[in-house]
Amino acid sequence: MSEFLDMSGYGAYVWSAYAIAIGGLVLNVWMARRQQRRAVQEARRRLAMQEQS
Amino acid sequence: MNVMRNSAAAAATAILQRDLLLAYRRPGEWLQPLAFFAIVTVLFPLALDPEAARLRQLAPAALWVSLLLASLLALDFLYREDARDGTLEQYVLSGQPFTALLLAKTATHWLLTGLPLALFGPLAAISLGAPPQAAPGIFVALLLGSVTLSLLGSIGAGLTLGVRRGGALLSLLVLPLAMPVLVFGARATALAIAGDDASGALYLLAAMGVLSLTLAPLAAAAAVRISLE
Amino acid sequence: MNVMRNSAAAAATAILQRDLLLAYRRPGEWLQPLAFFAIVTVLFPLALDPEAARLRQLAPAALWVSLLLASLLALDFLYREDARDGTLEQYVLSGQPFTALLLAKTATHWLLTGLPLALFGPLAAISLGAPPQAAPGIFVALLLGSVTLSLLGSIGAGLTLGVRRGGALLSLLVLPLAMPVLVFGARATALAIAGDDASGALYLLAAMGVLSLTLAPLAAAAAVRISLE
Amino acid sequence: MNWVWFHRFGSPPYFYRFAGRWAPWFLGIAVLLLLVGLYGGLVAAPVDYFQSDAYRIIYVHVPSAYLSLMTYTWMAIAAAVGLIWRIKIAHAVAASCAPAGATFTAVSLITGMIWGQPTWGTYWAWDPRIVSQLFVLFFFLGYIGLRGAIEDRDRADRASAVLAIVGVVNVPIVHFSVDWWNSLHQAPTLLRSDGPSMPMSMAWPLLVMIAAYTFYFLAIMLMRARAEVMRRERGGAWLREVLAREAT
Amino acid sequence: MLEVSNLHLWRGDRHLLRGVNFTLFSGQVLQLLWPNGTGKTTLLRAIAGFLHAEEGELRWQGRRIDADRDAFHWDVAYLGHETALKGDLTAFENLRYACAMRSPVTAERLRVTLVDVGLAHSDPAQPVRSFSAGQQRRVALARLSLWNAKLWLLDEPAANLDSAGQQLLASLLLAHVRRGGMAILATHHAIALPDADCRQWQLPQEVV
Amino acid sequence: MLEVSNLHLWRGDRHLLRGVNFTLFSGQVLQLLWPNGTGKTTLLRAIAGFLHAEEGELRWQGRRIDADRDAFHWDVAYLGHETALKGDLTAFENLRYACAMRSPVTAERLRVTLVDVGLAHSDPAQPVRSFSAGQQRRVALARLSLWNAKLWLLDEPAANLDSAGQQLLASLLLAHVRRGGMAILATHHAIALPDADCRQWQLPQEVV
Ligand code: HEM
Ligand SMILES: Nc1ncnc2c1ncn2[C@@H]1O[C@H](COP(=O)(O)OP(=O)(O)OP(=O)(O)O)[C@@H](O)[C@H]1O
Ligand SMILES: Nc1ncnc2c1ncn2[C@@H]1O[C@H](COP(=O)(O)OP(=O)(O)OP(=O)(O)O)[C@@H](O)[C@H]1O
Ligand SMILES: [Mg+2]
Ligand SMILES: [Mg+2]
Repeated sequence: MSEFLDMSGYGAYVWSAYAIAIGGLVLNVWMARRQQRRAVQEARRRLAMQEQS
Repeated sequence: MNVMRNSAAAAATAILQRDLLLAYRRPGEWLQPLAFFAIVTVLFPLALDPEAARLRQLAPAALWVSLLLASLLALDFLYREDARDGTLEQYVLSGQPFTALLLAKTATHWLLTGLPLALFGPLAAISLGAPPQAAPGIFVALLLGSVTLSLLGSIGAGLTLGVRRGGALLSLLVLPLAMPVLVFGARATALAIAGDDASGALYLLAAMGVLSLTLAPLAAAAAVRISLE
Repeated sequence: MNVMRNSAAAAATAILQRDLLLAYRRPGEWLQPLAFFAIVTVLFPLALDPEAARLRQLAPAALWVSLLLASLLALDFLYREDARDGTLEQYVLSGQPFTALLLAKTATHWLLTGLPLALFGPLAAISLGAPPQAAPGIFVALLLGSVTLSLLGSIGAGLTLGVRRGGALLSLLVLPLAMPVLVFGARATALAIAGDDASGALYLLAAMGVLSLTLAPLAAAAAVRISLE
Repeated sequence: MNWVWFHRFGSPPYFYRFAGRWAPWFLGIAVLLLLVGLYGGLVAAPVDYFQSDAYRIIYVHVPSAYLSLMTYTWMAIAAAVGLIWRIKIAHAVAASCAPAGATFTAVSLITGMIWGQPTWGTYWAWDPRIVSQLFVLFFFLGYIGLRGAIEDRDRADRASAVLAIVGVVNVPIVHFSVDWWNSLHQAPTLLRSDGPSMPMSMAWPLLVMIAAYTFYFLAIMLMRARAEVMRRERGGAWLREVLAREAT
Repeated sequence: MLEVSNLHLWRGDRHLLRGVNFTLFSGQVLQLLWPNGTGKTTLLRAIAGFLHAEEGELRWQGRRIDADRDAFHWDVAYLGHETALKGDLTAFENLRYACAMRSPVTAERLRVTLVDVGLAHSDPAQPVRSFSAGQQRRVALARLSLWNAKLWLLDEPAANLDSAGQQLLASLLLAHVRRGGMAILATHHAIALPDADCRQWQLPQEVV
Repeated sequence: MLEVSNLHLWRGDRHLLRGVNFTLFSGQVLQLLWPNGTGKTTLLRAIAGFLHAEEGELRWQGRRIDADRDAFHWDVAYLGHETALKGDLTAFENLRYACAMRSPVTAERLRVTLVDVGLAHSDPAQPVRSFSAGQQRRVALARLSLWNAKLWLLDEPAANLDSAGQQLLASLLLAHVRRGGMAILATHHAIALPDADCRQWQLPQEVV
């Protein structure tokens, strides 16, 4: 296992690259969901405003 | 009400003339890029130890970077004033092809920025240690490169028109497009300074100029039209 | 109608706050200097063959040229918008000391231009091959130099406001005033990169900063006042 | 030619429902493929003779690099469709490509930098491929910035569409930069006319990873486009209906 | 003939105009007297083609205006809150370049027109920037009358004009209408146009 | 009390105003109804201190205004052709910063004033840039009424205002006068101010 983590001495490079890649993937999912939530909120506000006027 | 209609060429010429007249009345605006260019080329030798050989190697980079920055500096004004005082709307309503009218404005920009810089550039290069024989090559390279930069810039200026103080955005948008011009322009200049044959790079610059001359005005016109909405 | 009157400091703070809020609403504005830094540092290596040693020698000139350009670009906007929409007249009529109010505007300009540049400058220098130990020296040099450039710029901006024909040309006279700042700034940076003691040049920069801090606001206020006539 | 599907996609309610239905599936497929690809890349693939284990970075670097260019292309196509036919959905799709594209580009840059240290001995070099990829990042940021800077949504859509179309010239520049300028960077090993020059045992995890990234991109794009479509809707019965359902 | 049918216009998230309908024939004037912020400027700009209307239709001489915009624009003159004058040019130069964009006009005619709008006595070399607000408006009116457009779209044309200037505006409008032109004005003080076919529209909800 | 005596003003080479004389007392309003280009804006700007008068004298509360400009300016509010609003800020923010330059005002008072000038229904986050011309004028009027200045100098204050807006302006002026304020307006449509001490000045040559 530690040999696997070591990656013949390149562990730091390989794992940081993978971490950044996976991090990027997760970040995008999170941002997309947040955007959806915001769009819903915004749409609610807009409808409320229209009903008001 | 059947009146003669002026041709698109006449309308574009009128805009060109008017803008040149305005520039003549307000010299500060177009002198600024020139002054900036001059300062940069003076600054380089000052900021470095003046060793002729090294300076000469830096000359292409210094020239092209300051050319790009100087035209960016002037681009911000390209359509802005016309947009503010409502003239741009009148262009649209003139019933003349919008692309032609905007091309006239880009031509003014080039006449006031690109051309003087191309004329002044060889001088600056020589002051940076380039041999006088390199002057024609440098001149042609700057001439061709500045045409492309003005045209590319006109797209960016059109896109950032609706944006208050779009300067940063403008440079962010134009820069990636301008990269090939810069690379080949600097290469042509370096070759000219070294006394080698620069015609390959110059042909490439000319090709980029022609390409942007055919496509950029369309994109610029579309961008400006959108900004008027 | 006896109402409490806000102090000059409160009024100046309000202007500062408002301008920062405006900048926040228009992020293009404060991103501009950073964009220029990025551009210049990216462009220089592109225009040259990438040889680290030569790049490092270029770093001082590249940094200071882009600092100057960023200040110039922002300079143009310093009072122009306020002049156009009549806010400048309201400053005069507020009964508050005009110099203090204009100084607040110059401070905003510096906060949005000089400070970010001073913060990012060392990073740019390192990407051009400067050693990380040079960072503090570069930072201080940029910080001091940018204060002076902002203050000098405020005079130029005041002068360009004038509608009269000479006004714009006068601003070109301010540009050369910036030369000493650039020269000593670049020297300080070069020394810092070489690992030498840069304190002499830094003291000079500081002295120029103090001098312009005492004189420039007065000159700028006078210039702006004249433009309102 | 049957244009019905075209118009159906042009209708916000249909698109909203379609995207809502398919995005989770695409995301699921992407995760599965990703797990397979990661296993293949990190465990199954043999050690490279020259680069030892450092080469395994390829399994994240190359998919993100490809996808960054692919995203850009799709964005430009969607923008062109939106600009020419004034289809709002197309603009929504274009807008949804940019953030994902920017992340792909940033990841490819960073992983490339990390990979550069063991192979070229430096994190950063002023190399045409690297710089042109950096400009792609600038372009994505510029696109997002332009969108943010224009308040009116319709105008922002159309202005950024022009930008996306103009900027598409970057894609060939990045792709061919290795051939046009002599570069430090790897010449094509996978995408070349005479087939991949890589042993199959190393190539299959890469292909799986590229597939995973593609599905992932589709999922993100649909999720975002859904929100963008809702933002563009000014009222109307279906929006009310959708909002009522979202509450639960 | 200008036909506006079922035009809906939005500003941001506000549904400002909900179905505007009217037809304007040759020789007619329509005055919009709506209150502040109800969409006069928006409507004029939409007709001029600066705003895209998602719903509704605009027809000029029976054809949709987006079918041939350049032909429509050649028939239209728009005068907005901004005068579209260059402050660094003289009144004469402003007119000359503005006309060069459309149709050829002799220098003599330009000079006569400047006299007609009451700018005879000013220094011919004076840049427009130093004109008073009303004088600038008059230059813009001179340009309008030189353009020979069939449809005038005027947004608060009487702003800054003194009473003589308002009479001048009225007489320009009358002459325009007599030649078969048509005009839509947004204004807060109705302009009296005796003997002209002139409708006043008080509120956007009204039907004209 | 404002005393203007024998004021001569030049623009470029033109001797525009040849000896203006008048005195304005607390509670008085002076309406300048001069024709276009005769120097209304010039006069107002000279009184505000933007223009230097080579001949003549301006006195405020008995003292020459150049003796203590800052004190005089504290008493003056000027509203010109430009509204001095920042397009990127909301109406509320515009008022807040404009007041911070003079005297402290509570947020509540700002909100009430905005309602008073008829801007209650707009979206509070809407930037002033997207306001209609008349709405922008109303924000400027709100600011004027918050400043507590004794002397109002208004250059065409009724521009862009609909009839409700013009009534609003009149009522603001009346309230100002009742508090002992004074005002000089340049306008082309005289504003009716019943029960106020209001003079109308038709031509610059006239003596008021
Ligand atoms: C910051 C540094 C780097 C950047 C910005 C970068 C960028 C890119 C891009 C944009 C592509 C896709 C090109 C295309 O689709 O045509 C790519 C592909 C690739 N990169 Fe990099 N790269 C970097 C460093 C590296 C390093 C250090 C290596 C390994 C020595 C490497 C190996 C590869 C390989 C093998 C491919 C696939 C080529 C193909 O099959 O077409 N890259 N890179
Ligand atoms: N982005 C936006 N969001 C919300 N409302 C907006 C937006 N842009 C404009 N508006 C509103 O749309 C209306 C624009 O009206 P318009 O300028 O056409 O009015 P107008 O009739 O010309 O008024 P005026 O008489 O004041 O000139 C205003 O009420 C304005 O507040
Ligand atoms: N530099 C100059 N040279 C000559 N005349 C000038 C110059 N600057 C201004 N003027 C003239 O001075 C006058 C300025 O008048 P001002 O702006 O005060 O008029 P106004 O009464 O406010 O008119 P309006 O009703 O049009 O606003 C104008 O007639 C203008 O042409
Ligand atoms: Mg309006
Ligand atoms: Mg006036």
